Amino acid sequence: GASGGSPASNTTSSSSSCGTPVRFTVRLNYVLDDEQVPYFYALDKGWYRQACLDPQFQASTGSTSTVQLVGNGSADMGVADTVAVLNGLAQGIDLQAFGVVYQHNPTALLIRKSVLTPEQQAETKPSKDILYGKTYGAVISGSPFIFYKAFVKEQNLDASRIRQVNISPPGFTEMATGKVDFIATFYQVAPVLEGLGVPLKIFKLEDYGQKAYGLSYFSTPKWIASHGEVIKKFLAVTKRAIDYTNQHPDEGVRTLCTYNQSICANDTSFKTNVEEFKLYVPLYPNLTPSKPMFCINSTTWKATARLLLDAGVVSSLPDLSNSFTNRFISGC
Amino acid sequence: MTAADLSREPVASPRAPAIEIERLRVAYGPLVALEETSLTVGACEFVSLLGPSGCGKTTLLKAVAGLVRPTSGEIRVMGGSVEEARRQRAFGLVFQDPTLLPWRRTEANAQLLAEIIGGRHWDPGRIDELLRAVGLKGFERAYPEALSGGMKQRVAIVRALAFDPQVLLMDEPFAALDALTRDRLGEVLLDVWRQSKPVIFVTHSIEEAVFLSDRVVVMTARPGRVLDEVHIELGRPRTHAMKESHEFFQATRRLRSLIDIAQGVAAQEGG
Amino acid sequence: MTAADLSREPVASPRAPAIEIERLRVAYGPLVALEETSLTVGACEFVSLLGPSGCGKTTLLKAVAGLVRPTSGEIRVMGGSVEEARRQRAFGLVFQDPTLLPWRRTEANAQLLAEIIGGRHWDPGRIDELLRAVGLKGFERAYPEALSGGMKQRVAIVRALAFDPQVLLMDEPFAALDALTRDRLGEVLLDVWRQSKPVIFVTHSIEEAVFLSDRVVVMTARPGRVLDEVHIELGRPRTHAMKESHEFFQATRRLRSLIDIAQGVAAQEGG
Amino acid sequence: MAESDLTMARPAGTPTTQQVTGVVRAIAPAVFLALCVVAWQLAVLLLHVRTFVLPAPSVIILRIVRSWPQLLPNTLVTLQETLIGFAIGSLIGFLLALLIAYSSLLERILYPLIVASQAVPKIAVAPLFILWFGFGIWPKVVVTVLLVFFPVVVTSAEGLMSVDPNLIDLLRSVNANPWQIFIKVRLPHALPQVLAGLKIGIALAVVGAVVGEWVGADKGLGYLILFANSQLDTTLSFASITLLVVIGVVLFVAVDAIGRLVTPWKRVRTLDPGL
Amino acid sequence: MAESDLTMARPAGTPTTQQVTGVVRAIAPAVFLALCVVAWQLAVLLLHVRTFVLPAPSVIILRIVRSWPQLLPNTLVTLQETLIGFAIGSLIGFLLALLIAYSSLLERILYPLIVASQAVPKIAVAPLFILWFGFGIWPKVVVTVLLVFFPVVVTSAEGLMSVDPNLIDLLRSVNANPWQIFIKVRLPHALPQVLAGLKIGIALAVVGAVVGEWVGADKGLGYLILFANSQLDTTLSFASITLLVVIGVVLFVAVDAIGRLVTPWKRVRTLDPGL
Ligand SMILES: Nc1ncnc2c1ncn2[C@@H]1O[C@H](COP(=O)(O)OP(=O)(O)OP(=O)(O)O)[C@@H](O)[C@H]1O
Ligand SMILES: Nc1ncnc2c1ncn2[C@@H]1O[C@H](COP(=O)(O)OP(=O)(O)OP(=O)(O)O)[C@@H](O)[C@H]1O
Ligand SMILES: [Mg+2]
Ligand SMILES: [Mg+2]
Repeated sequence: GASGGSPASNTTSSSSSCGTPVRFTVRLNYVLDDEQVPYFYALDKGWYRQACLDPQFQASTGSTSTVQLVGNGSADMGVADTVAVLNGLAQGIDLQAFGVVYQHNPTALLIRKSVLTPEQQAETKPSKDILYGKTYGAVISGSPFIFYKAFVKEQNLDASRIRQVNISPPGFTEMATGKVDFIATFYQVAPVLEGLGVPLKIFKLEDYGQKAYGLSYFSTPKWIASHGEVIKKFLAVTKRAIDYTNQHPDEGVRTLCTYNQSICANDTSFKTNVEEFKLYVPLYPNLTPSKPMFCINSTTWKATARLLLDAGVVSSLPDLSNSFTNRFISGC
Repeated sequence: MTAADLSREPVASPRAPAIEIERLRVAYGPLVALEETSLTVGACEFVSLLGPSGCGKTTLLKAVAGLVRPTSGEIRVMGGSVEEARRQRAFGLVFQDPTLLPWRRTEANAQLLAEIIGGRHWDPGRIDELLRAVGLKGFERAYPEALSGGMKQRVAIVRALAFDPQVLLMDEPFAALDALTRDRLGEVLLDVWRQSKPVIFVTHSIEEAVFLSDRVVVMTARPGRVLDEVHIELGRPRTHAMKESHEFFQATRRLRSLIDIAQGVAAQEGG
Repeated sequence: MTAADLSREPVASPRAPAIEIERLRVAYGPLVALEETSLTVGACEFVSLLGPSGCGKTTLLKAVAGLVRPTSGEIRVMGGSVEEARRQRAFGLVFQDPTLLPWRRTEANAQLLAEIIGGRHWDPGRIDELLRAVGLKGFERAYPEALSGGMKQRVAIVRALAFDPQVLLMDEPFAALDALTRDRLGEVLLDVWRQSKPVIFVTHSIEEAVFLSDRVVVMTARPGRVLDEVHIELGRPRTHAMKESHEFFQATRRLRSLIDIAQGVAAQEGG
Repeated sequence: MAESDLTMARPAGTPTTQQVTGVVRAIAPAVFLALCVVAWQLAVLLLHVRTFVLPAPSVIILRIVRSWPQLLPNTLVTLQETLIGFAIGSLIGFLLALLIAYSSLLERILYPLIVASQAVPKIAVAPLFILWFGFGIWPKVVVTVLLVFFPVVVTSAEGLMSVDPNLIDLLRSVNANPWQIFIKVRLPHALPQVLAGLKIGIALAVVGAVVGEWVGADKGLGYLILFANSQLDTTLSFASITLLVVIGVVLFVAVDAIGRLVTPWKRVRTLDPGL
Repeated sequence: MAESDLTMARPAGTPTTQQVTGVVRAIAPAVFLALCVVAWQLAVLLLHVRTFVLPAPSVIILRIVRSWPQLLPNTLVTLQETLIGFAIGSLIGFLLALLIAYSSLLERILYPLIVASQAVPKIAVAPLFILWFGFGIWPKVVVTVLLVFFPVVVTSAEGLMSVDPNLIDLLRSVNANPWQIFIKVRLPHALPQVLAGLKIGIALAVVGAVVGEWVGADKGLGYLILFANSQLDTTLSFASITLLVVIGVVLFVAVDAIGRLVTPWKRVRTLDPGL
């Protein structure tokens, strides 16, 4: 399936160096997309094999489901929104993060310019009360919804003056057809939406002081305890792949397609060019081979957890003491 | 509705033919049920049909009522087409099977056709009276399931008589009844008939046919054809005493021999 | 299977009672269909039941076959219970309605019960023979829908005779048939019977009852009761000439008057 | 399976056995349900199933009690959508069944479209629903209607088409118009099958309302489930599902009971060996 | 609705009108479908509907052709899930119908559970499916089974319970065992209604497979739809939906045709006015 390994025949020779590679499942945060190119890139290059790893990547229907399935042991490790991981923790699921993929808050409110006055459109950092009277298209199954609710709380906005309707992900069609005025989502998708002829004003929530992490790597403490080497090598190879993808974005699509033939019989299946991987680049802390990637900073970690409180998802913060570890990343 | 109401006045003189069947042929696929069948029934005539099982009596009745389409030949009812007659709600039909609606109780079943015709022909009193006359008093609220075979058949008879149709077509209506109930119902029937309408009455009982009819037609089988007919020269009203009369005896004997012939023909043709 | 096979040998002497009904009462809810009904049928006796429509003839037959549970009273068949007899597949039933399976063609319908009993009683040749005897040659491949009323009834008769049952229970089997077909089927029936098994035969035809039976039982209605019985003192085999005999005439006359009484009782009681 | 006793019971049994049987019948479903719940509870406890995977019934019931003020209004919303959708859906289904029953040409034309409407995953075309029907109750009703009408079409058409031709002939003999034939023969004859379709329809109506709420809603049990799932609040999710099940079963039983009421002549159960 | 002509046609009409009628019947659905597609195409063109909202049929068809190598394997996956789920689901449904038909106690016990199984939104309990059935074909099959079995239960139970008691009596008179009564009377009698249930079931099976794929899959048309939506590739989404519809309609027609084959005695269409 969406898992790696089989097509990489050109790399099998290198696997002989370590005997049988360790097989484990990695449940991703959503269906396959440009942002996941690096994993398949590493598979294709045989880097995981060389590290004696055999990760099976699984597409998912969302971070929440990933958290649940890793929590109950249906998958070994997961890639999910940090808020979802923390929420799982708060709901009593035994989880621990061992790396943050996106170091910055990727969430933005994308507002249709056509519902804004020319002055509002011109502002570089629009005043937040331009949201009043607008319709918010909420994808309530996704983390941006939590970011949005926390934002409303943090900024003391009057939620009753913003109409909220729930829409199915990704919500672009509802935007393009004018059914909703703004959505909360990763700002990387903005060009796609503008490509549909919807001029956007982008509110990056980080610009308004909302510090938070995006995706992180996590698993159960039990699995982590017995797979320290695996995790260490997985993170190292993945970092290498991300660096490489950044430098050779054009190879990405072919790679994705090699490993995911069910969705990808030809390169056009991925509508957006993998160039757009570059849009995710600002989310990565260090795209230089020499510096460590994925480090977890406890201040931002706590700030991310606070979002849950602000959004009203939990009534008290969970115990964060064992919620993450940096011990698999050298140099944090 | 108006047309139908008007048409209920007698449209023809008593002796004029009310039902004319000419060279009728009905085939069900390869099977020819009726061939070259001609029959005329006067406006106030009571005609019985006798004939071996499977000779096409039911088919003939259904063709007259417009429920089976003739393959060829013509049927005219009261001077018009079968369709017109049906549009005027001329036909009172009793099927060979009771054909009751399982979800209706006796009285509702008896009322079915009257309901459909509606207007002045709906007379609950009459239905009540008929139900009593055929001996179904006390079973008005029973579902068909709880009736005996003969009782069901009687409901079907009441249903056809209830709306006083212009033409009566009855397919072995008394087959499931004992001799005495038969007799009683025969009287009820003659009473309703009052020599005022054409009747085609299918039966297997020669005595019954002779006692009730003005004319008895004998059919042969495979394909069904009219073999011959016997005029019954008994006066009206018929009395049970007539059953002892010479005319009665003559007619039954003649019919018996005709039926022998009919069966013989069938046996020969059927191989 | 073995038990059933063994039991097919005659279990009682020809004169011993095969069916004993004692003080039978059957009530359908508040309606009492049969009351204080007692009847005994000898091992090789042919008994006909006459009685007004709705007097409980069908109910009686169904009670003997174990299809209706007596409210009180007892029924014994060949010395055992009704259940045992049924377990031995003793009963050959002809219902008042043909009760054919609409999805089976004539031959398959005729074969139904033989199929169920299986074993040595399945004889396609016999079914073919019987179908020919009742005049259904050529209609083996017809669905019931394409048969006339009398034809359906004949299929039902063949179905019951086909597996040579130990006891025959027949509910107005010839009602839908013309006189000659009736006669012919009566002969077929007597032929199958060969004075070898008990028969209860419900009919509305006095002549038929007298011609076929050793004894004719007359019932009255509401509640159903046995009124009286008439022993038919005609020899076997029966011939059509016997219909002209004095005994025949006597028996029919006696039965006619009994039926008059039965109806009278019914009329009085029914109010 | 003691077939030998079947249909014997027409002349009634003794009152006492009837009463006992009646009591057993009345409580059996409740007893069985209780057993299921106990088994579930024990399974969760003994197998140490985590709450976020499958909460124990006790936990769910406590949550229903505690969150009742939140659950009740949402339940009512879903109930309303279910009922409206069911009403419209069964009506449309029945009308389509009429068209199909009365014309084999229409049958051939309509059936492919009707089946196509079932094969389209409703959520996949959610944006169209919002575009066409907005955010109010209507998109939910439309989804419900789409789920409900189909079984009603199939079973009603089957019922309307299987009438004994002799009954039709009987009415045609007095020139009954199509409406009369319909109302006096076809409809009563088809009623048991129409009711089977409605029974399927009412169960699907609940699902329809939920699926409808997954798109463009801000209340209702479906919305609550979606919300609870996104919050990883499995207990709230199961509490909502429990209420959905209650709605579904109650409505089903109601439709079944109405069905029995309007077909009194069908009371005979020919298969029941008495218990 | 020219009822007056109904059932008249038993003795056959002239060959030529029959032939013409036959041709009209054969092509009418295709013609009507073509008209619908043309209307859709025109609506999209004239109303300037954007492709990402609702692609024109021409665009969808082109995409199907172009992406065939991608669509075909996914179609086969979904088809396989549909067929396996349908087979298992109808079998289970029929067996449950037997239990229900043979015992009113079981009916009372089972029906609430069966209805409950319908009211639970399958996607809401997706993690349980994955936990219990893993990631392979089985969770999809299970979801399909859950959707399919219900209509089969309801209609088959209805059919099995509505047998003419006289037919049962006939067989009981020769002490037929329950199996013989079942195979010779009940089953053939119930067949038309079982088939109605199967027709509903096969249409729902397609939806079941898609929903199952949404629970967790990495191939199949359902997954492709999910993927296409995430890519805002509405055309691919509609291409997949079109193939789903084709699967659904083809399977439905197949079930219908098999149904007609196994119930040859039901050929008479009493309602059809000839065209
Ligand atoms: N619907 C049908 N399809 C095909 N053949 C039929 C149909 N109805 C009747 N037949 C055939 O037509 C012939 C005449 O049947 P019909 O019912 O008219 O006989 P009948 O004289 O009424 O017999 P009976 O006295 O037994 O009722 C029979 O051979 C029968 O098999
Ligand atoms: N299933 C039933 N439920 C209720 N009452 C019934 C049922 N079957 C028969 N009856 C009643 O029992 C009485 C006797 O019916 P049965 O069928 O035995 O009469 P029958 O003698 O066979 O009459 P026929 O000669 O008309 O067939 C009738 O009054 C009838 O209404
Ligand atoms: Mg006839
Ligand atoms: Mg009777």
